[in-house]
Amino acid sequence: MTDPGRIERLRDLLEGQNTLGNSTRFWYGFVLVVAFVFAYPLLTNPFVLKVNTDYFVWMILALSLAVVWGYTGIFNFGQTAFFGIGAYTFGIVGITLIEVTGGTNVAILAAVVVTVVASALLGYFMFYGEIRGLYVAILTLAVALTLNLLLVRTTNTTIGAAEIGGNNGITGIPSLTLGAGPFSTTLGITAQYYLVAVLLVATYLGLRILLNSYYGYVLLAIREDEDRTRMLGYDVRKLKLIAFSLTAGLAGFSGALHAAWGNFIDPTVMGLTAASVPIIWVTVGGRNTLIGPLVAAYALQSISTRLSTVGSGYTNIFLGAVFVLAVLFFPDGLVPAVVNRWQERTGGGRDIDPAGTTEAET
Amino acid sequence: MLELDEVNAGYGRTPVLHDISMEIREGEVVSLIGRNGAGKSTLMKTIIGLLTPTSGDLLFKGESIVDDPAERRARRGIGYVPQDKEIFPRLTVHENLKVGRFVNEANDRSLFEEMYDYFPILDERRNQKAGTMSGGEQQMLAIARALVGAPDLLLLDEPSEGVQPTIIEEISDIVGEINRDMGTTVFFVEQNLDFTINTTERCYVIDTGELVNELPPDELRGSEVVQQHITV
Amino acid sequence: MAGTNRRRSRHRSRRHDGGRNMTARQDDDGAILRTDGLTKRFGGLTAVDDVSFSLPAGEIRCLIGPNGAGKSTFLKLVTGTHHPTEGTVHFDGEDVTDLKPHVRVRRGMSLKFQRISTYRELTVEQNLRVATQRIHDGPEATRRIDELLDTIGLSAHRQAIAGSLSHGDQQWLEIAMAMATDPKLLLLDEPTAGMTIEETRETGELIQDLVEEGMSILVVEHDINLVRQIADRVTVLNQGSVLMEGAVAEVTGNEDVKRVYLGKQAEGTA
Amino acid sequence: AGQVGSGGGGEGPIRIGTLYDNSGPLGFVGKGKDAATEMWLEQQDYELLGREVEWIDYNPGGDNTEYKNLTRKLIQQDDVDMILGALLSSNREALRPIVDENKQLFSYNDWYEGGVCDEFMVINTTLTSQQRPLIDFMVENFGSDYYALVADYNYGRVSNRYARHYAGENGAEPVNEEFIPLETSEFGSTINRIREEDPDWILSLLVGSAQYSFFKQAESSGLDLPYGSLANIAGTYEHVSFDPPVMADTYSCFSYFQEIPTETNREFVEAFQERNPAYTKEEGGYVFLSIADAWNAIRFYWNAVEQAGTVDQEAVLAEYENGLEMDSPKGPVTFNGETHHATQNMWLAKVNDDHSISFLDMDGNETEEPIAENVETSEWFRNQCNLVENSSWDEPQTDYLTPDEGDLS
Amino acid sequence: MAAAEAILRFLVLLLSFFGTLALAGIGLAVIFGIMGIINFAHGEFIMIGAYSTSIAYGAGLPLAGAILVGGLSTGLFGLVVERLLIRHMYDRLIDTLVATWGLSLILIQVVQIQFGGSFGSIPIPFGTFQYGSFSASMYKIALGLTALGLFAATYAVFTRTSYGLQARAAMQNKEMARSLGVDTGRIYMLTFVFGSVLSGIAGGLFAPLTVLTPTMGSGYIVEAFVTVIVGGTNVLVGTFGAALSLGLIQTPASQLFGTLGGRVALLVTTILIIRVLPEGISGVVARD
Ligand SMILES: Nc1ncnc2c1ncn2[C@@H]1O[C@H](COP(=O)(O)OP(=O)(O)OP(=O)(O)O)[C@@H](O)[C@H]1O
Ligand SMILES: Nc1ncnc2c1ncn2[C@@H]1O[C@H](COP(=O)(O)OP(=O)(O)OP(=O)(O)O)[C@@H](O)[C@H]1O
Ligand SMILES: CC(C)C[C@H](N)C(=O)O
Ligand SMILES: [Mg+2]
Ligand SMILES: [Mg+2]
Repeated sequence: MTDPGRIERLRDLLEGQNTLGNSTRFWYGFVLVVAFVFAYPLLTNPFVLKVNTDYFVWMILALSLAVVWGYTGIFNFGQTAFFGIGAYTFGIVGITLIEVTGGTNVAILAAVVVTVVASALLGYFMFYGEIRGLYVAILTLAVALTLNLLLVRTTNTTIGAAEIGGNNGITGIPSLTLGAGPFSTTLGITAQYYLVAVLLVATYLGLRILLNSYYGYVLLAIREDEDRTRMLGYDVRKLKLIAFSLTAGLAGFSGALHAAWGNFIDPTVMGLTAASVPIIWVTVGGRNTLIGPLVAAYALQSISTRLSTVGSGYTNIFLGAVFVLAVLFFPDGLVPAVVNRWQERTGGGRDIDPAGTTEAET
Repeated sequence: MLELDEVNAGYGRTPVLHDISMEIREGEVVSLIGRNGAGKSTLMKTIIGLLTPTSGDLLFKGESIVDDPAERRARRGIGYVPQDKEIFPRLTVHENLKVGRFVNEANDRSLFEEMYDYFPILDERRNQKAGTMSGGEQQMLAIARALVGAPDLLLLDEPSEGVQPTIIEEISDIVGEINRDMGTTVFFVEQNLDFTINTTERCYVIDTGELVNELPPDELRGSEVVQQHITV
Repeated sequence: MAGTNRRRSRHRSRRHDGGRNMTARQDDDGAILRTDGLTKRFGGLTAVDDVSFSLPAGEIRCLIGPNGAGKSTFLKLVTGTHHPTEGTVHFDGEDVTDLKPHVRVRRGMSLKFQRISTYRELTVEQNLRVATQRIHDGPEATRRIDELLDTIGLSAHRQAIAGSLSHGDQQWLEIAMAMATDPKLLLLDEPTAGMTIEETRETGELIQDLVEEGMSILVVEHDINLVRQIADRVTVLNQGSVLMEGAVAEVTGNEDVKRVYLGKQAEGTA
Repeated sequence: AGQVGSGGGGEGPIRIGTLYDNSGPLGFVGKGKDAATEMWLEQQDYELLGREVEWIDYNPGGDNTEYKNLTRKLIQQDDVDMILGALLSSNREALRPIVDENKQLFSYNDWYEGGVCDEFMVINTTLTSQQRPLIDFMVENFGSDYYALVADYNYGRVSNRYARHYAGENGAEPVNEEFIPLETSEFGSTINRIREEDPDWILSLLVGSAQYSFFKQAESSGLDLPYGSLANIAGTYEHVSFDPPVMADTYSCFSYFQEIPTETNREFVEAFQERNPAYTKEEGGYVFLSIADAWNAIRFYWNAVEQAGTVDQEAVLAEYENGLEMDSPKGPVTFNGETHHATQNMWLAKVNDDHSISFLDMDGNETEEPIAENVETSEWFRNQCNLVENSSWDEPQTDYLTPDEGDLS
Repeated sequence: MAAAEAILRFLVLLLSFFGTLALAGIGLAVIFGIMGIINFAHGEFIMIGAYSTSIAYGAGLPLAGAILVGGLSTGLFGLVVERLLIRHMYDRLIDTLVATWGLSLILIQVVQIQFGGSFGSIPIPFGTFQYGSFSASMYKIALGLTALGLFAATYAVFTRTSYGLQARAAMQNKEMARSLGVDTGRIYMLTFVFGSVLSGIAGGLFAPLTVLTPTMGSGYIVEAFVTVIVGGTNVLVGTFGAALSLGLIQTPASQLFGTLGGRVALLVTTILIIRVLPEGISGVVARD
């Protein structure tokens, strides 16, 4: 097949101290999981595929928060504001242009561009004003809540061809439609599933490369100590701004996918509850990893769907208990805990566990 | 006053101290030397109770204190000045001293003024936030804070670090004084040989987590033991 | 393992310039660093008071003075962490008074803090990589890290979490991080606090080597033996102002300096 | 019913799905609705057309994405014959595209601002346009200057538009319209402003428990004006949860109140409270509008299936469109096939000083009769929406129409 | 006369906005300030205070007594939560945030199951305050004054008592405080209970004004966070200052632009204050 050198070089890009999962065994597992994901449509019904597609979209959102918060230390409590901005932009542009261009490519692009610009403005305001820590959290949350308040009162407002619809949201958002004009195809449930799955895998791998590169180290350094990092000659404010806007763009991208998935978006995605959900994924999964938030997002979303089919009033008691127990017993996140236990049992592979990140502390 | 019996301790699963046994008698001034990472600070933390030994026993005034948490050991009469000073940055100088007195509220002899006499700079800056004091000023504050509690045993982790030479001499004098006047037993870690020689009666040498020797201070300089365990 | 035997490399640090031109542009008077009338007030307290100071390129200068004299504050003014109330800072022939810290660092100054401020949660290697990758990349960076680790004798602790190192080892790591940016001017705030005599002497040698390779160095120290070992000249700060400046012997012989600072240490033991 | 009406083959049980929130801010509404549904099903022994009825009861918890997922699951996995559910309009709008795409019959039955014109939706509840008698009554009896307090979201805003229009037809006008965000519970400045404007009466479109604090705060700052409410009492029983006289002098017009003095209603209330003691007065409960609407909704479906003799959805819908009629706790209700909404009686309730309820006629006299009988949806809506003529199972109309300013005249 | 009325109206409104923000924030401020823990179930602590006040009131206690009961039972509840949960998560800001979020979900649902959608209410006492054509709820004025009193008392506790000094020391450096004989475990427990009592009292004070529902806490939580964080590092002084300045903005804004205007103004002001004072309000008062 390919020469082993190339695989090694690829692994060098993907692996490093900054991400979990650097063993050959990990990659076998990874390939296995991906293979299963791709074979899944053969094994199940459209409903399950459809639901899973949305989980994948949420997982991309989880990744974006993992990078900006877990790795860079910017406690963005308003990541769903960007998710929402992406979704709304996609809805507005999509509805307006679908008749004209026949596709949603422009809408996706617009969603990303608008979120990046919006977040860059906010980021400039924050980071060049030396706002840090919890202040960033409250500020971003305030932005999300303000957007929510304003969107709720957009009854009978139209932008382009789209009715913004107040708290009822925008309905009739087009599904993902690739191509243009007469050559466009609207993706069916299965095609959408595959596309989103590919995007998810690509995002994950892409972020791994990023985190193990030059920038990954700087991001970590910023998380650990901004002033120190500045004294090593890095322009911390600029780097934070970049990290903030790029991950916001990723969140906006996932928002666009979500809007296309449900043909619908409403302001609740910018409310307090929605804003805390990604925080919970990242915390429960393991803040300093990518794989943790991924697993947690998938698990918690599917648990909550499953619970709602029980139809009883005990849903939130159970969900609440899951959160409490998870952080009580796995202080560094579920995934790092499992990995550590696993490594203890088997003695690890090529994995570079940062000398017991988890147990040496305190 | 203090007895250690085969104490083992470490961080997480990393053992640092191996079978440490030693004794400090009432009224003594004892020091501990060893190179970086030998385990000196770890030993201090184990005595005050910030680390729990994996095995072994600690006796203070004849009673076992291994199961006591740090705060109880402090209330039994152990004072501690850590290596990183660890002053409370957002409390004022005076408030820092007040915190140091909770251990011994029963003792009505207030030592505040004495401390202010020892360290006039603290007197001048009573209401400055401790975090904005200079490195050396913080060190003085940390020592004063431990002393206002009138401990029976004082643990000092590198008290001369970052302190100007004249004040090192003063600290050395103060240690002598409290030992003489208040009968305080002192156990300290120090790299500054002059300080050690001037101040102590006995000196333990630690290497790689093991106590390897015990010397009278005047043998320190040029001693072979020191050559072997301190210099590389 | 705690305190395993290790030897700091005697062949240390063949510098890698990363293509950077190391010949410092000097001021008219040949100074790499010059301050004029530098003053910093905190409320009513004048921590640094009208300090005009000049450091010729290639020199090791020690800055001594009583606790609270304003030494650390002076360094922070030089690096831009604090903005002066009055006065200017010239570095490498240019006025840098209004430049941000990171820009000054990029122009070639580097600081080791008095308070240890390694990245406590990251490994030793990650610490060094962050420090050096701005100058060196790829395999070059790894080589530089190896070298630095060798220099400070922490090769065996490459994967250790920095916060779990002993105090002294963290000091070494700090020094290595300051070196890792290949600065023209290295500012060290009490680099040997908490080190044994032997380690202090080694640090001194390291500093001397660095100067031979073209760096200029300003060291704040309380260890007068180290000062004797390395200093070309000494500046004494007292209550924010320069008390005197001169060769080591001159300074240690001065009665004022003895009185406010040195005490019996003036006789010397080295 | 991925394939049209596949559940109607006569094999296996009939499957009915409900999507009423059991948790979240409207959890109490959904629980009441589930209780009504369960009471009916038990009374029928879970049997319809001689077949077993399987009830699939999910809890979307107020989350619109969950509403979507569960609707899909009900249709695609559970293969239900009928779905009843959704509380807020936004819940309904979230799931409506899925219902339409899959041609799934769906009953929406919580009071709302009106406007759904959708082949697959059948609706039996009070619409704002049906509450018109309240506006007429208030203007006639109290005066033409009113102050509108409006919950700031679709229901409030659209309903307010109707109210303003009807008031205008009576020559009345709001002196101010204040849109209030949903979680607001602090009304000091609002009360000040009302006092400045000095209106004859207050139009309440306040929604959600936070906003109900208004009434208490108004009471304690000495504001003493009659309230005409389009959103309180029937659905949220403030006259039970507040001690008198906070709600005294509130006028509310709905198709249902627990106090409706008919035999059918008394029996219904008794039966319901016996099964569910939490809804008795002693427990601070009330058999509120949403419960009665859920009850009517499942009964409408039952009737339609029995008349169709099958659960085939197209056939069942045809029965709805034929104009089902039945007696109910509300009194007689008729299903209007063209609009897919119910035609029903409206009652005007006055909250007395002791918080008891009296029903009034247009002149303000006490009565045992509704204030208006057989009330249709608005004329404007009937002009827009004729699902019999303009829509069919295969070429359905699926709209949600909100009137703009001026549309109503 | 008219001017006097306008001023009075402004002041009374300010007092009630201030009172609401300050009361909503005070319990959170104590717990966050001393323990560095964000209690996301804070709103539900307020809710518990309101419910227990209402129960006590229903059992025949006078309102003041009932509010005290509300405070104490919330304190007791806080004690249980601290022992079972919080104790294991000191120094883990984010984890406590998630755990208390979970706790909040549980509490809302349990109360809903236990007491249903809404709960008996307490009439607003004290009647009406009248001046010229202006009238206001006496109780709201009392509420604002009580908030001032609670702040003064809490401030005194933290600056004048030895518990307060120990608590502040423990907050800044737990290990060192322990080494100096401060029983940090006990201090934390007391602090959490103290904060819970304050939240409970706040809930009790709010109870007559609002409708008691399981989700009522969510109406206070955002305000509480905003107030506390805008306050800055010196939490008590900061929260007080933040409540006052946010109230000062919200009062004219809601007067001029309506309630929504007031809320948007609150959030926007928050954003601006943080931008101008990245260390929060107390950064100006007590620089450190
Ligand atoms: N928090 C910690 N976690 C893990 N290992 C630690 C931790 N603190 C110290 N160690 C390790 O324990 C050993 C002893 O450290 P200690 O701080 O006691 O040394 P020391 O003798 O005081 O040295 P120094 O003179 O540099 O202060 C060192 O190898 C160090 O790496
Ligand atoms: N932010 C600040 N606010 C108020 N005073 C300050 C501040 N920073 C420093 N000071 C004061 O300025 C003086 C100089 O401090 P500096 O840290 O520069 O001293 P130093 O010479 O480095 O002393 P040391 O040798 O003890 O480290 C000290 O008295 C200190 O208390
Ligand atoms: C309070 C709600 C139950 C009201 C109504 N169903 C709406 O759509 O908003
Ligand atoms: Mg040490
Ligand atoms: Mg200094």
